[in-house]
This record gives sequence, C-alpha cells and structure tokens, in this order.
Amino acid sequence: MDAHQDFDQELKNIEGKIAELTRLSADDSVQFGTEIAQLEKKKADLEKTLYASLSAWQTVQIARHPQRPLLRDYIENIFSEFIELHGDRRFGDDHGLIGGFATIGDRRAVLIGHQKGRTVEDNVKMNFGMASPDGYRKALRIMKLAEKYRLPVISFIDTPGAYPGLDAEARGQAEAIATNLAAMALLEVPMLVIVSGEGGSGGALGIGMGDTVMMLSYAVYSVISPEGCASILWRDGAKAPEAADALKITAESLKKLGVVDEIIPEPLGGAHRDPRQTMENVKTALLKGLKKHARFSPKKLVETRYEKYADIGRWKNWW
Amino acid sequence: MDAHQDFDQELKNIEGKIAELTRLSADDSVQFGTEIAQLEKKKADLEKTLYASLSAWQTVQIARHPQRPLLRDYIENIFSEFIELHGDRRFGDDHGLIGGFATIGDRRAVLIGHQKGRTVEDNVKMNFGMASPDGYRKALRIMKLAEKYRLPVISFIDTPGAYPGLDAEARGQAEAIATNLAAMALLEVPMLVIVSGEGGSGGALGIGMGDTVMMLSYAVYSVISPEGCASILWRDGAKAPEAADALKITAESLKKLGVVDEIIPEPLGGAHRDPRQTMENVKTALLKGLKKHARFSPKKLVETRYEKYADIGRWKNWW
Amino acid sequence: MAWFRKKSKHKGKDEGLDDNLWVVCPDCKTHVHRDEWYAAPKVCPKCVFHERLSARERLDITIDPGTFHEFNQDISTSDPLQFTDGKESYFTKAEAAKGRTGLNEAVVTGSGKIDDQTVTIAVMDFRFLGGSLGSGTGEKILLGADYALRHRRPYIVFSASGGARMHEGIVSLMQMAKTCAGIARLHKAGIPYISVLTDPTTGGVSASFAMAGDIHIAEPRALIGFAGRRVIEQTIRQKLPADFQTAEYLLEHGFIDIIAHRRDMRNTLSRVLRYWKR
Amino acid sequence: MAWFRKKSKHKGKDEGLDDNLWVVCPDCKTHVHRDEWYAAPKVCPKCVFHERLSARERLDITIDPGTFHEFNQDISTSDPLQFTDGKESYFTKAEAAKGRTGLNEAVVTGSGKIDDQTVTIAVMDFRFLGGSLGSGTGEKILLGADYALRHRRPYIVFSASGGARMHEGIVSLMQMAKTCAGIARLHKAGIPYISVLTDPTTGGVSASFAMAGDIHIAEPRALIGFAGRRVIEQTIRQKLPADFQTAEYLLEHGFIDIIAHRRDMRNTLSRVLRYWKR
Ligand SMILES: [Zn+2]
Ligand SMILES: [Zn+2]
Repeated sequence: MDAHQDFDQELKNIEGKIAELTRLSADDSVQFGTEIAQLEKKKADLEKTLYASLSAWQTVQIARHPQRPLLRDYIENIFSEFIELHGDRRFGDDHGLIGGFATIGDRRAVLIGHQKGRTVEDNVKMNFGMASPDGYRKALRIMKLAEKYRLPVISFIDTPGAYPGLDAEARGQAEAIATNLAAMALLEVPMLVIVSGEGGSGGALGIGMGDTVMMLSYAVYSVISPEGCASILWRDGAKAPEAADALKITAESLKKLGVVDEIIPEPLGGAHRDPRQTMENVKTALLKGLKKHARFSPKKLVETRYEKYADIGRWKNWW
Repeated sequence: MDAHQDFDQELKNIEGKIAELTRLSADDSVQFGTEIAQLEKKKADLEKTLYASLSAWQTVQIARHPQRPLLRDYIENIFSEFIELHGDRRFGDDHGLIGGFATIGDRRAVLIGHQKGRTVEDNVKMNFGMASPDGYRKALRIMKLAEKYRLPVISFIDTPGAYPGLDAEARGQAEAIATNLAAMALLEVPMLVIVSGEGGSGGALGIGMGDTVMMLSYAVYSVISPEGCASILWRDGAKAPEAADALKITAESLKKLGVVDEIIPEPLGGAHRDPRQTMENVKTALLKGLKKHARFSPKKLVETRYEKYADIGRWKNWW
Repeated sequence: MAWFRKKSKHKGKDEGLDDNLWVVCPDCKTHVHRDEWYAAPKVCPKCVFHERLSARERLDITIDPGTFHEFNQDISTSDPLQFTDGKESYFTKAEAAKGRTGLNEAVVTGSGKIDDQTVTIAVMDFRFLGGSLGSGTGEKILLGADYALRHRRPYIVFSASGGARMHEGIVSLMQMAKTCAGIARLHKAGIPYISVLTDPTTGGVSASFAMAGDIHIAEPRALIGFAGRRVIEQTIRQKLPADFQTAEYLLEHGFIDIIAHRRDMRNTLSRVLRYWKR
Repeated sequence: MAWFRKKSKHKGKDEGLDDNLWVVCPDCKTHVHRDEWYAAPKVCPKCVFHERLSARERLDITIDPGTFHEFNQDISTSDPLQFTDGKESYFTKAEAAKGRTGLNEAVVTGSGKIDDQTVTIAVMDFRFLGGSLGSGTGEKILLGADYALRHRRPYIVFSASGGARMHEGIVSLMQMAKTCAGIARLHKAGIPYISVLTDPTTGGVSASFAMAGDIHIAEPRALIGFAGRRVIEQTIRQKLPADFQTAEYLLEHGFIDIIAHRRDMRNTLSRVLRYWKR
C-alpha cells in the first residue's frame, strides 16, 4: 500500500536533500544557499509536472496518504472547542465515528465524522475509520440533538466504507445507514458535509447528506473502492487504476456530476504537504457555509435539501 | 411454588368428586344427582369462604397461577386477527414481549404485551415474560407505528419484572424503560393498559402508561415482588405474605390509590376457573375503553395523560 | 454490486425443466410437477426455495387483475460517467439488458389495487443488471413515493437487487439518499411504506429504502445483507454461520417483521394495509 | 431498592478521619490531607474514588454563590400505604431521615446560575432514605421540569438513588412515569435536559429520568445500573465483570456521554449549556 510513495519518491529525495543542506547551513561554517535555491527550483518544477495532471488513482493515493490530516487534526487546529459525546444509547460507543459539540470561529455547531488512526494501535481501536451500526446510530443521536439545540451539523467524511463484519451485519449495518438517510433528509438544521479523505460508498453517505457538500481537492468519493470495482468488472484487482479513472471519483468529476457543491483547495501535492494551509482553507469554507445556511428557516432547509437530492440523476438531466 | 394449590386444594377435591360422579351418571345405570347437587352446594359455600376475603399473598398465587390465561389466550379468543410484528430494528426479537396489529370487535388496534409460556420450553424461549431491552425497544417501535397509523394501543401486562441479566444490563435495560416512559407520555394515540396477571415493577410500567389502566380483579401490580421486599425489609423471604399485604398490590388497593382506573371482574377464584368468562369481561372493557378514547384529539389525549400521571402522588393528595 | 460473479442457484426458467412435465428445484433437486411449480408460483414445495420472479410475474400475483397502471415506463438507464470497463461499455450492457428483459430499467412502478385497496407499488427486477440501483431506478422509486404522497396512498416496494450500479458511479450511490428522502416524506406525512425484501436484497438497496419501511416483509430464505459474504469472510477471517444474511437470520436479529411465503404475500399485504386509518 | 443492606464503602464523613489532619480514602485506604480531600471535594487523589456528596454540598460546588433559590422546600414524604414492615413504620423511618439530614425529601430543587447561566436544578441526596424515589421526590422533580419548561431554562438533575421507595409501593413506581412525563415535555419543547449520574444511580431512578437525558454525564466509578448485582448473579449464575455497572462500563456500552471528574463537573456543565440556542 505504499503506492503513494511511488510517484512522489523523487520529490521526497529532493526535499530530503534540501533539509540536509539547510541543517548543515545552520552551523555557519558552511553555506549551501545556492545549492538549496537550485533544489527548491527543481522541486517546484517537479511538483508542477507531477501534480498538474494527476490520475484518479494517484489522487486515491493522496487521499489515503498516511500523513494526510485526520479528523482529530482538524479538531485540534480549527475548532476552538470540542466536547465529545459518546455512545448510541443502544449498544456501544464506536471509536471510528465520533461526534460532539464543537466551536469554530464564532459559530457553535455539532461535529460528527469518521475517525481514522495514525498508529496501528489507534487503527485497531478506530477500525480504520470503518464504522459499525453503533457509530451510525450515535451519529444519528447527535444529529437529533443538534436539531433540538438548533445547531448546524458539520460532518467530516473519511472512511474506506462501513465495516463489513459479522457483528456489524448482525446488528444491522444496512438498517442503520438507511435510517440515517431518511433522518438526514428531514433534519431541520443546516448540514454541512466535507469529504476530507476517502469517501467510501454507503459508509460515507451514512453521515453525508448535506445542504452543502464540500470536498477537498485531492479527496475521493466513490460508490465502490477502485480495487473492488476492478476485481468485479475487470476480474483483476490490479486494474484499480483503470477502475479509479472510469468511476470518476475525484472532486472535479464529482462537481461536474452535481454531487459536490464546492471544492476546497489543497496545496499542490496534497494536504499532507501543508496541513496548516489545508486546514485554514477548510475553516474558511466551513465558516462561509455556516453563515450562508444560518439564514434559512427549517422548512426551507428541508425543502431545498429534498430538491437537491431528488435532482441527482434526474432522468432528463442526462438526455 | 405450589402455594396456589395449598389454599384451594379442598376445592379441587370436591371438583374432582363432582366430575367423577357426573361421569358415572353418564352411563345411565346409576344416578348421583342428589350427591352432585350436595357437592355443588358445598363447593359454592367453600368458594365464598375461600375467596371472599383473600389475602394479598393469596391473590399473588392466583395472579401467578399456571392455568391463568396468558396473552396468547387473549389473542386467540378475543381478537379476531393478530398480525405479529417482530424485532426492535437494533439487535433482536424478544419473544417475552410481543406486539402487532390486532382487531377486536370492529376496532383495529396495535397490541403489545408480555408473553409468558406455559411449558418449560416456551418459558425458556419467552424468558418467563421477563423482557430485555430489545423487547422494550420493539414495543416502542410498534407504539410509534400505531401513532403513524393512528391506531390505539392495547398493552397487556403480565411479567415478574424486566429481565435482570448481564446482557440486559449491557444493552441498557434502564435506558430502554426510561425512553419508553418518555415516549408513552407523548404518544398521540389512545393507550389502554390491562394488568392481566403479574405487574412486576419497572418491567410492567415500561409498557404501561395508559389513558386508562385496567386491572383484572385477581391481578397484582407492585413496585417490587413481595419476596424481594420481604427479603430486604423483613430480612426473610418467607415473610412475603406480610410484605404482599403491606405493599397494597391488589386491584382494589391500587384503584383506591388512583393508579388503576378500572377493575375488570374475574370469576370467583380467579380467571383460570372460567377463562372464557374472564376473557369476555376483558373484551367488553377493552371495547368500552377504545370507544371512549376514540373521541379525543391527539392533543387532548396527551394533555390528559400528563395530568393523570402528574397527579399520582401529588403531595397535597395525601395531606 | 456482486451480481456479476455470483454463482446463483437461480438458473432461469427453462434450465430447471427436466421435460415438459417436471421442474427440478434448483436447490434441493426435487422434481416438482410443473403445474404445482407455477401455481406456487416458483416455490419448491419441499425446501421452500423461492425462485426469483420478474417484475411482471410479481405484479401478476400481487395486483388485482386489470387494475395496474404503470408509471414512467420510458425512464431508462443513463450513463453519466460514459462508463466502460475496457471490454464493454455500460451503454452496450444496458442495451442488452433492455433487449433481454423488455424493460427499460430495473424497476417497474405504478398504481394498482391489492384486494381492492389502491396502492402505489414498485417492483424491482433482478434480471435487469442484477436489479442494481441506477439513476433511472432511483428516479422511478422516488417518483413512486412522490405519487403515493400526493395521493395519500400506501407505498409498497418489492426489492430484488445486488446493490448500487457501479457503472453509474457516485450518481448511483446518491440514489440511496434520493430514495430515502422520498420515503422520509411518507413517514412524516403518515403514509404507510411497506418494504418487501426478496432474494437478494443487498448492498446499497438494503442500506436505503429496503430497510426504511414501517413494516419489513421478507420471502423465506431470501438473501438480505449489506456487505458481501466473501468480503466479510476476508475481513474477519472466520467462517460465517450457515443461515447468515437469510431472511430468517434477520428476523431473529430484529430487522424483519414478517416472513411470508409467496402464496401468502398478497394476503399479508392486504391484511396489513387495512390497519392504516387514512 | 437495595440501599438498606448494601455494604457501602461510603462510611460517612467522620469515620474516614484518622486524626484531624488526615482522611483515609474509604476505598484504597490512602491517607489524604484533609485540605486536599475537601478541596477536591471528597475525591481520592490516588484512586479517584468519589465520596458521595449531600445535596447541599453538591449545590455549593455547582451553583454560583448566592444565586440559588430553592423550590418547594415544604414538600415532604407521604405515606399512601400506611406502610410498616412489622418492626418500624415508614413514618418513623422518614421522620428519622428528616431529623438526620435536615431535609424534607430525597431531592433538593431550585433555580440558580452555573457560570452565569440560569438553570433549573434538582439534586438528589442519598442520605435521605437512600435517595429513594418517593412521591415527594417525584413531585419535586416534576415541578422542577415544569418550571424549566415555563421559563425555558435548561434542567439539570443530579441523581443519587437506590431506586424506587418501596414503602410507598405503587405510588413510588408511578413516579418513574410522572418524572419522565415532565422530561418528555422538555424534549418536545426543545429545552435542554442534562442528567448527571452520581454514585449510585440504580433501579427505578436509572430506568426513568436519569437515563432520559439529552446528555448523560457521570462521575468516575459511579455505580449505575437497573438490577442489583446480587439479583443478576442469582439469575444468570455466573460472575459479573469487575467493572460491571460502573460509569466506565456504561460509557463503553454507549449509555454515558461524558465522564467528568468532580472538579471538572461545573465547568463541563457550563460548556455544554452554551451550545443551546434558546
Ligand atoms: Zn427444493
Ligand atoms: Zn483512594
């Protein structure tokens, strides 16, 4: 799964050299200013070449990059407060889908989202961001709480998909997602969705019906993983790059398809190359969205959301 | 647990003799008309003596009598149709608390209730009518369905209590009952409750907030089982008869306390002595209740129900 | 979404025929007299195997004769991604499905009567691209909900689907949201929505309108689940119970209200419908 | 309802005192300087054991000084059953509890400010007949909900109770319904209801208002559950997990939102309250 490194390995080499030279320059005895400048130029050129026309599959690698900001990074950096709420009041507390009260700028909201881990230990606990029915039911409970408290909902999507496990099936993964979809359709508060990393099928959509759906420029969102699609349609998982391309899973494609309303720019090469800037962009987009939707009455919000989703794939749209 | 037999053993002996003599009379060769008449008289006198002033503890024995009609008997005999609905849409399908669409007379309704078994096998399946959180959540789902379909709810109570098990605790027995109480308080359709056998504490109340609460004349309803109360307060489970008396758990006491609105008469000695008559009485009471409450608007129903419960134990009521 | 590779027991109506008089049950291999087989219809009297029905066959045994009026028959597949898997384009595949089935989409919708009660109904057809949820499918199901809402008629949806239609990519995924938005309006307006889950109801269809009913009725032994069996086995690295993801398993786990044998289905629907006070 | 026989670790404030300077933690037996002990307050710095607080102590550390106005102080116990257990009457027992605690019932209710935000608050006192839910208790909790509703103020209830008060029989049981009816109205009207579960919250109190909150906050290690441990062990004939029915266990099982150390409780409430847009 180190494909993300394949296509920017050269870039990493250059960055390593720059770092090394900078370190050496620091002790004053030798100066590599010229060499550094040359390398910086080379890096910039290479970045443009590399990232100017990324394939869908390369975008997948960026969306899954181990250094890509995770929900917890956003919480720490762009929210001034987060009060986590736990549990579905039915069965358990899913660590892979979290939620709570959150403040961003001068706006109070409810935040829900998939939580991947960065360490192996965390990922076991958080199940790699693959939520269980308990997670979807917790998210629903928190969305209903938002409705009672009249707070907008912000939903961060970053999941390979809903957890495909025996227990998850036994406890009704399908029912949990279905119930959330019906509930989100009627939710009387604004719902802002950000696809920040991987948007994995029903597991993503289960917390993802938004008045505004935003997507980071290197995020992906798909009905099925490229690997899964390739192994079914191409009968060869290695054809994932082809499948990724065919599935039109990048932000730009999705915007054209009317599923994504807004693309939040990432730095060239991906969020991990400048997490702080990325998070600033997300913050700006969120504040704008919160401000925009705060104007609408509950009735208007629900009607508009209905029209929006009823319109996706309207038969005549394609003809 | 054969205490129920202790105090009506003599009656059973007489009934046995009557049956035997009647059988013998049937073949025409001998006639025992006089003897039978005498025995019938003796039986009637004894019944009056025995049942005229039953102790609370004796009433408990009748309420728990193994031949006492169970929910399934009512379903078979006084409902012309029952379409059972299954499952809580969360975890499982509790066989000890069932529900579904039901027709009684010319009235359609939703029926929920505790389901005890009569055989060991059934009782294992139905957990002796001790419901789990799944049962209470199923009942809630069906009550909400009644609200959507604008059907009255009929709730039959016959349980030793909510199941005190590890799994039941882990899945939130307390939360399930609490949620039901809050939901029943707002339910916008008529809710008729019948305590038909044992009304065991929170396990009974969890489906038991009614616009009219009816109780069969030999049923009991208590905050704690007499045995449990005796073992705590008397520090001796054998003092259950005293506890039963002190707890005021009979229909008549409960009516005086304002918790029961209506007592449905049973034949002398208990429902098991004439199940058909008992069930007829229940049917009549239910049809009357359904007719009465059908008149009220949802708003009026909910307000009246609130006032009713707010009034129980109103401080000034006792002073 | 796994309907392409699935080794199905359902082999089509002719393959099961031994000669003209006998049908061999695809599951238990019992020889069943063809009159009995088609009267059931297509249910094995021995093992209760329910052979899949086409949408028309389903409507025939569900709706009162002469009362069905179809909606939106012209709505057909769309190809928002201009999808091709290298060998074959979605367009070609869809055209073939249309030719083979005589349908324009994986669902037939309309209005009709069940035992004299007017309902809006949608019936999926697994033969059409595995009953997958394309934009045309979702559109028809939503328009059905919309009709049921405006006319205050109960809505009944028979599902039979492998899930989302990946050839339509994200647009297919969004049909889950779209159909559920229609269902949510019915719930809010107090209009009955009855979901009937038939073999198979999996993936994105199970995780949207099929599992959002007031009442969930399933056919015996129908496969119902979210994730595919193989994916789950690979994930958890253990064998799954034999009855896993069957209607019976879901009943036990609290997600199905009623399992109704095919011969009782119409009657069950009719009885349930009478409980709604419009 | 098992508070009579319970062998409690909570031995009252004086027994734990070694001499005037040191308090012995009733749980881990650590010697804690009395200043530290009472500053926490009454929390062991080593094992985080939270000693039970009286209602007054709780109000002191929760409500802004000088802002508390008590409601219905005169509401007291009722004896609808004229209950006696043979040795002692409920009346006598209740009178003794009143004398011992200076309270008229097992809950103190009123209005006050938390960090300058006006709230309605109810605090149970376990010392009063084990915090059991009598008719007076239920009445005060309902009147609190009613006040919160009329004035559109958040309602906060601190629970500490063994459950129903069996001396009041069925009338006690009905307080579960009664209090929940009040809470239900708050939910419907969009008024926050925050339940704080402290040691112990069991039986009929756990199965009514304590578990019906928008938000459930618990103190660390608090005992929270429906049935008593002994009853469960007798029923299922197996040992229970060590952490069974603790706040931590309930958090893991999805029933508690936040576990807040006593020193953070006021601040947690204050922060949460700010999210309600009245
Ligand atoms: Zn067969
Ligand atoms: Zn300690």
